[in-house]
Amino acid sequence: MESPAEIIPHSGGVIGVSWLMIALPLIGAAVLLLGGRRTDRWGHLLGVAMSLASFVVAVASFMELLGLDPEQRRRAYELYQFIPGVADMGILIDPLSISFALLITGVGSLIHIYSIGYMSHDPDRRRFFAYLNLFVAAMLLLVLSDNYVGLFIGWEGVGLASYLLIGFWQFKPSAAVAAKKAFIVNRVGDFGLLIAIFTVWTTFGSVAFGEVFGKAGEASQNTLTAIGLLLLLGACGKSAQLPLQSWLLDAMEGPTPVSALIHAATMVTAGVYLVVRSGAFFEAAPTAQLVVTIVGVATLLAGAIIGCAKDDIKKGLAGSTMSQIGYMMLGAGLGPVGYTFAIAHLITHGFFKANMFLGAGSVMHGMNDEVDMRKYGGLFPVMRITAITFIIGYLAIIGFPLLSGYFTKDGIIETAIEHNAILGWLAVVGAGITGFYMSRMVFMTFFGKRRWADDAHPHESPAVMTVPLIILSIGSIFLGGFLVLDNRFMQFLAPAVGRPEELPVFHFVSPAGLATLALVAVGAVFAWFRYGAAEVPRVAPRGSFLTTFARRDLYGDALNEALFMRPGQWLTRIAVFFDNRGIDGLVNGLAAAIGGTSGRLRRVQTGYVRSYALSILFGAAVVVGALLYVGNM
Amino acid sequence: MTTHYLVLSALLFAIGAIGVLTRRNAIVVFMCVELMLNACNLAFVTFARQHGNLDGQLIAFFVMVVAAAEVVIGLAIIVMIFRTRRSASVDDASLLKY
Amino acid sequence: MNGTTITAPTIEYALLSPMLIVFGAAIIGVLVEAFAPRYLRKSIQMPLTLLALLGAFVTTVLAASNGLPTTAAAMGAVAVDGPSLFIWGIILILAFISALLINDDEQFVAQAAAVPGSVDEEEAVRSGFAQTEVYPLLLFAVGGMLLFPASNDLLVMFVALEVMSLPLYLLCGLARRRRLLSQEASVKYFLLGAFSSAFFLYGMALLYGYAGSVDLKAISAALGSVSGQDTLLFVGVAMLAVGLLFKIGAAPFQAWKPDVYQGAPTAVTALMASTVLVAAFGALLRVFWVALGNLDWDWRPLMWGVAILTMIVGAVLAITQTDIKRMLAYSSIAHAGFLLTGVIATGTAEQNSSALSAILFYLAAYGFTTVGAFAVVTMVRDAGGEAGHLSRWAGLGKRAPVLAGIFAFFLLAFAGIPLTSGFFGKYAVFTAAVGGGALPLVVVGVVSSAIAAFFYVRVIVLMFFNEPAADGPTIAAPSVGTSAVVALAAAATVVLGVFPQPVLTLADQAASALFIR
Amino acid sequence: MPWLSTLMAVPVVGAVGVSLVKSDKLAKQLALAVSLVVLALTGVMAARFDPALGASKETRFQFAEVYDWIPRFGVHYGVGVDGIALVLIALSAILVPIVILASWHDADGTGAAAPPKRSVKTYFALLLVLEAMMIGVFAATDVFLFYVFFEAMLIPMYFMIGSYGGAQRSYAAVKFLLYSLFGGLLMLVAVIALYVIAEKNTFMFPELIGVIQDPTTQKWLFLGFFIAFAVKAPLWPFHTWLPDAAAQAPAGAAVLLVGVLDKVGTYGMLRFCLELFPDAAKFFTPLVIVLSVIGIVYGAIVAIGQTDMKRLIAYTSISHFGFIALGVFAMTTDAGAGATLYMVNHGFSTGALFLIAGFLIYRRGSSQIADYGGVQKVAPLLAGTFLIAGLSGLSLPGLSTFVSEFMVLLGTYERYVVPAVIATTGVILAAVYILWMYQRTMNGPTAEAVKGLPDLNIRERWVVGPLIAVIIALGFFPKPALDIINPAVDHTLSNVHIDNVHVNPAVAEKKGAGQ
Repeated sequence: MESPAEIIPHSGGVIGVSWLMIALPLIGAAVLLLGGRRTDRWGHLLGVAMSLASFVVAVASFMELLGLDPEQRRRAYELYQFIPGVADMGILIDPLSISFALLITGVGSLIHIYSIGYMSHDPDRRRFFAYLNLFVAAMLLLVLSDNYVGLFIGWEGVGLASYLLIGFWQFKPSAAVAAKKAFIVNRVGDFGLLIAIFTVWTTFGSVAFGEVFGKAGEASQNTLTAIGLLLLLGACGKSAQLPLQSWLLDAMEGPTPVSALIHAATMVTAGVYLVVRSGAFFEAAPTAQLVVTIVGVATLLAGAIIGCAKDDIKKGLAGSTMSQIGYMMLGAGLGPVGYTFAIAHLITHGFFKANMFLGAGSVMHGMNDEVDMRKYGGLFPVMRITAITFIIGYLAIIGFPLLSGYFTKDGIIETAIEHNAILGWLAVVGAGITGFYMSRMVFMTFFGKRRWADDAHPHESPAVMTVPLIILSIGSIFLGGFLVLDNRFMQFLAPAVGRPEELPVFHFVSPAGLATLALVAVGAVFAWFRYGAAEVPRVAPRGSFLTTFARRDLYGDALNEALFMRPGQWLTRIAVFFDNRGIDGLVNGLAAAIGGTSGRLRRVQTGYVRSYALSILFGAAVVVGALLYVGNM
Repeated sequence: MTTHYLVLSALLFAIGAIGVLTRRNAIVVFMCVELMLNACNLAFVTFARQHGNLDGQLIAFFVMVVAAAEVVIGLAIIVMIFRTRRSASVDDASLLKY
Repeated sequence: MNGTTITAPTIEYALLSPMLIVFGAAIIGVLVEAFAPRYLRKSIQMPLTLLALLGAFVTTVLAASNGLPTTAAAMGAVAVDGPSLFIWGIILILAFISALLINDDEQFVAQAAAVPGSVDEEEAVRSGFAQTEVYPLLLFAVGGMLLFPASNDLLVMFVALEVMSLPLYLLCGLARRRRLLSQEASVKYFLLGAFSSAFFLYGMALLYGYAGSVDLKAISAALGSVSGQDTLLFVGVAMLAVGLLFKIGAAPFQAWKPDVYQGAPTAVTALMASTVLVAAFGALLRVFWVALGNLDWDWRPLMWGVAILTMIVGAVLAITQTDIKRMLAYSSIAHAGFLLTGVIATGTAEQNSSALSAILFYLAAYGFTTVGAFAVVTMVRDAGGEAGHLSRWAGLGKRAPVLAGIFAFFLLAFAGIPLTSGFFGKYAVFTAAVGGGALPLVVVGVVSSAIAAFFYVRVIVLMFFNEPAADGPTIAAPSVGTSAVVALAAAATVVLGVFPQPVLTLADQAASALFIR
Repeated sequence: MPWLSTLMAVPVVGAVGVSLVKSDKLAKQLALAVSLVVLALTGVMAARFDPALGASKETRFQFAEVYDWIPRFGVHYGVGVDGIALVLIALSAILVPIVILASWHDADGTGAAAPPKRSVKTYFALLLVLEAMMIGVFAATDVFLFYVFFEAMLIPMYFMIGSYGGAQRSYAAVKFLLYSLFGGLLMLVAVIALYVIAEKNTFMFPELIGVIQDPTTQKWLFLGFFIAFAVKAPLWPFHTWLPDAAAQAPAGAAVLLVGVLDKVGTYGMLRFCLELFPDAAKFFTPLVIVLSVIGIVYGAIVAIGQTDMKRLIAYTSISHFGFIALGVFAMTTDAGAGATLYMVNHGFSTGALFLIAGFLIYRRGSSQIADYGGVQKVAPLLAGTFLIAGLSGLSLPGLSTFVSEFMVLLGTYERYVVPAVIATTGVILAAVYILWMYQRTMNGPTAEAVKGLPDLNIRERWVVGPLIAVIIALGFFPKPALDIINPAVDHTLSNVHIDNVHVNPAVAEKKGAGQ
């Protein structure tokens, strides 16, 4: 294969000021947070403006990049010295990072706009927009940074933003807990990422992409595998891959736009970015690559299964997000071709999943924040735009022919199969399940009987919310085809991720593709009979073992509790006890001992002069004895 | 042979010491101390004899004078405490302790 | 002195003048008691005493200023050398300060002979009697203290010991309040003192038997020549040591200290705690370094044991004390232990001199702080006289911030916190000890000073961090004398803690030539 | 101009002035003014400081002043600063005015807990005296002078805890004093032995470097110094005095205690333990690293289990001191510089935590976490700042503490892989203890007792603002600080004679796992 292009120092032009992408939303966040209530009236507008502005910069940089000859398309420049001798703050604009930048700022801006409507009744809307801006800035730093340290800062920055936004309604204990959980689980991943960075540093003496990837081949196999696995651990944390998936479903406590932007479109895909960005290491460490694919497949199945059992529409979508990122991971473990499809799928997924989340949000908006699909049903007539856009997204995700998902997901599956048959076919199965649970969602929500609560008066959402839906759904329709057909996206990404010898040709008719379609169809039909045609009880039936298994998120939380939480609590109690009784007890005990000795000793001072005389005589005897002994030695 | 004198003085000294430890009456205790001093005198004189110089005898005289002075002070103190306590027992004076 | 030919003795009056002045004044004092009318006595005795001490000090300085003599004065009986002069200086200053403390009728009994609570007691109090014999007694004691460390043969030392002690025995019994305790202290001190001096005397006798002389120089010479009578020597040394260690209150001979310090009138306690310790250490050093210098390999292990025991006993026992004076007594035991580590630090000549100067500095520093501390104690009173019990001191920091602050400062000095005199004292001695190869001893020293710190700190906690008791003690409006004492002591503690160099230099000069032989 | 002497003299004079003025209010204002003057002077001095000079032996300590103090003991009044000392002095100079402003009412006897009214003047006078001593201890270039400050510093802090602290104050104060005193006395033995054995008749630090050659001697002396510093820092298992002291001390005092005083311990390790006894330092490195790593994890775990806010913060500090010690003894430039920077950053972040917690406690009158809940609703600003402080406590990137922690771990990893990895788990635990505390106090439904709690007032904003500004500024631009620190650390390590203090990239050949 042909390796990625050199990273070229850059100055001037729009790219030269591309750091504005990060700076603008950051300023927005700062103004809104420091400004306080004073900025309540126009705060949300500022937030949107900043996000749009940074989108504009992104587009401009993208144009400038396209203007360059493909081999020249990796431009980096230093902002300032961060930690002298270790890491500098630098920006890397290359096809990979710019496509992310576009996704983040583009979809991000849409979601900003949507939120104006969605959060209109919330007293803290300004704070919400501040956090959104903060997130955008951090996410851009993550993808635009030209070294691992900068990336890590963005990495944790988005973690913070996610923490703040999940816990945005912090007065709800559930939200507060979910936020904390998300941050802590992410920290486990960050631990891996940190160690990975240390290893990179000690191995290559640098953390800058430009320097380390070139030397990747020289490092020892074990080192590279270690780096790969540690990076993967980090990716699992951020992207809710097994075994660090548990936080994502709880994260749905956050306002829906957050779920759409952070926990569907962008942040959770950072893991994929990390793996693809570090491709150089993974390609040199097949073991690590294999693990990546396995994790991907496992997660895509797990997410799909979970998705089947959820009655909470957002959790259902969350499950599907997990599963879709599983697909991306799988792709990211398959070398350049896989990268392309992974990123392509990531982008299309960004669109249709955001689309569906916002749609769900719109539904909740109309159903005064009801999330239980068993209380929905027959909503199609009352909120047509929402329904239609949602259905478009649905078709896209299940891979309905010629829609976005069809191209990108299929690409991943194809590549997977020729790479590793078992994993590939498992992915196909996953697609089938996807067909089932997504259909189930659609049927339960928009069709069938109306099972609404009595006080529910569903209505279509305002334009400020529906327009973004429409735009996103358009993306969900065409983007996939545009990217995948005649390898546009692969050509574009090649300078960043490398190019395979022979480019894949997209077969509209392939065994895998047909199989996928078939399975999806089966799933959809099955779903129709169970949830479309049949009666859906308003309270969930007990369901089989499998159902409970899925409802309980495959016992992920139970496992964590049993393995980490409870032992942790015990350990803590023991440690505290040991500290108070053990160490401190020892110290105080010593003091007490001396005190006691003193108390007993002073009794010797009886007050009788004759006993004193005795002590003198005794002392004299000892002294005499001692001197004689020493003297005659 | 001077050894016997020395042994005697040692015995006297020991008797005095034992007396100090055993007797309760302040006067007697004090007398025992005096006994010890005189034991010392005996030793001095003996050694003076042994070394054939006068220092020992001389010292003995000094000691006597000092002892006399001590008697004066001692009796004064004992009388003082006797007047307050109506008792010369050293064991009664045991308020200061621990 | 060899007895064969009798030569007319020569007396260096100039050198001895300090002692002569003190003793002279004491005798005059006695005469005053005999002939001056009662109402006049105090107004005569007071100035007389102070003047005498002052004069003695001046003459000491003069003696020191015109060069250190190289031979012992008074036919080799009295060694007026550097250390002696330095010690004299300290003793005289401290005695002067303590004398200022005595300037306060509240402390001393109106008429020692009168039975407490009896008619003639009241009579005596009403007619404003005052036991002005205190002053001559003090002067005699001081005279003894001057002679004790300077005496160059054991006989003189014995006489000095008695001259120093006898008046103190009496002074202890003269407290106006808590007479029973005071008298008990007196009798205990007397009996034990006499007992121990008997040991001293017997040891002296045995040494005489060994060396054929009580002259320190002769004894040290004999150590080389005489042989075969080691038992005599060692037993003698041991008993001599007992007498001296008793005076400095080293364990296991410390039993008297707490009782006596607690019972005695505080002014007298201050005098004893400061000056007697100084004098006794002077004597101890002279005996062990001059007479027994060549024997150090034999007595050093003994001293190790005594030092360790003394430090630990002093520190540990002080923790649980409830009476302030008693606590200070134990603290002075602990300090005696610290000083002993210096006594052990012998070696080369300059090692010795550095150790000696360290001890001298320590004595000076400790003396001032002690007098100051006891002076403060005299000022904290309640209905029954001085409020001895620690619990009564609670919240003093709120009632009398300045006084409590100064006392806390003294306590920190005892604890050896930097920027106080106590720290440099300890530092000097420990440095000497380490130089003398006694590192383990120093480790024990610091451990016990850590323990000791606890009870000093405890008092500070009481004074500052506890709320004052409802019927807490009152602070006596201090007489000019008392406040002067406190001020002086505090000043000394600060100066020696921040700029010790001048005094150190002085001590070095005093110690440079070591003891003359 | 004698910069350092001035820096010490100003607060002392100020303290006298404060104790003399009539009204309490005036005393406070005067104290604040004085501390600001010191801050200004420090700023000017820092501006005139030239890091480049740090390389050479002669010019290592700048603004040096040396006068004989006690020739008899070879003791000098010797002061001067290199990069390490400078940043720590700057830390003290910045913190003190903030603390004064924060403790405005600590001695008034106001506040929900209704503590008894105490002498306000004394409190602020003590603060200023303490400042002078803090500057002195970092500036001292004479080992003895350092020791003197090291011990003398205890006294003002002792009184601040003992007479202005909480319910258990006297126990805490005594424990604090005795613990430190004990360590200090062991150090005293070592100091004496150093002087006697070195036979240089001087205590000037530069002249004592490399004098002690005999390895056994080095080891003993090292231990004497190290234990004192380990108690001070505090390092596991000498730490139990800190939670009591910090929890009982008034917030301001706690900040200076944990923020500056304890740094003397780690500073001493870096300056004296390493340079005076290099071989011993190398010999004991494994031990120290084990202790540090234990401390990091242990402190974090125990912190998780705390029910009292101030105790919790104290335990987090124990964990952080583990990081600092680890960085010091990893003996690589990155780790050493990281550790030094950590001392500074930790001062700010923990300072912020303590002060804001203090504001909270002042309002509610309890430091029990259980007594709070949902504060975010009633006092968003307080909660927000508390969160930022907390996040800097868990060293979130973008906040100053991240840089230092990252450098420490990175530098340690360069030489000791396994310890570094274990230490890195600290970042997870940190998230747990900080966020859990935040959730229990600030999130959830608003507790009854908390309703109507006022948000930060102007004075308190002026306290928190600068701290957070510094935290964020140093989080994104640590370079200025590091440029000052790096040469100094390099010089230090050069005196320890370590071969590879810089990372030596090991491409193509596997990195050994741990030593």
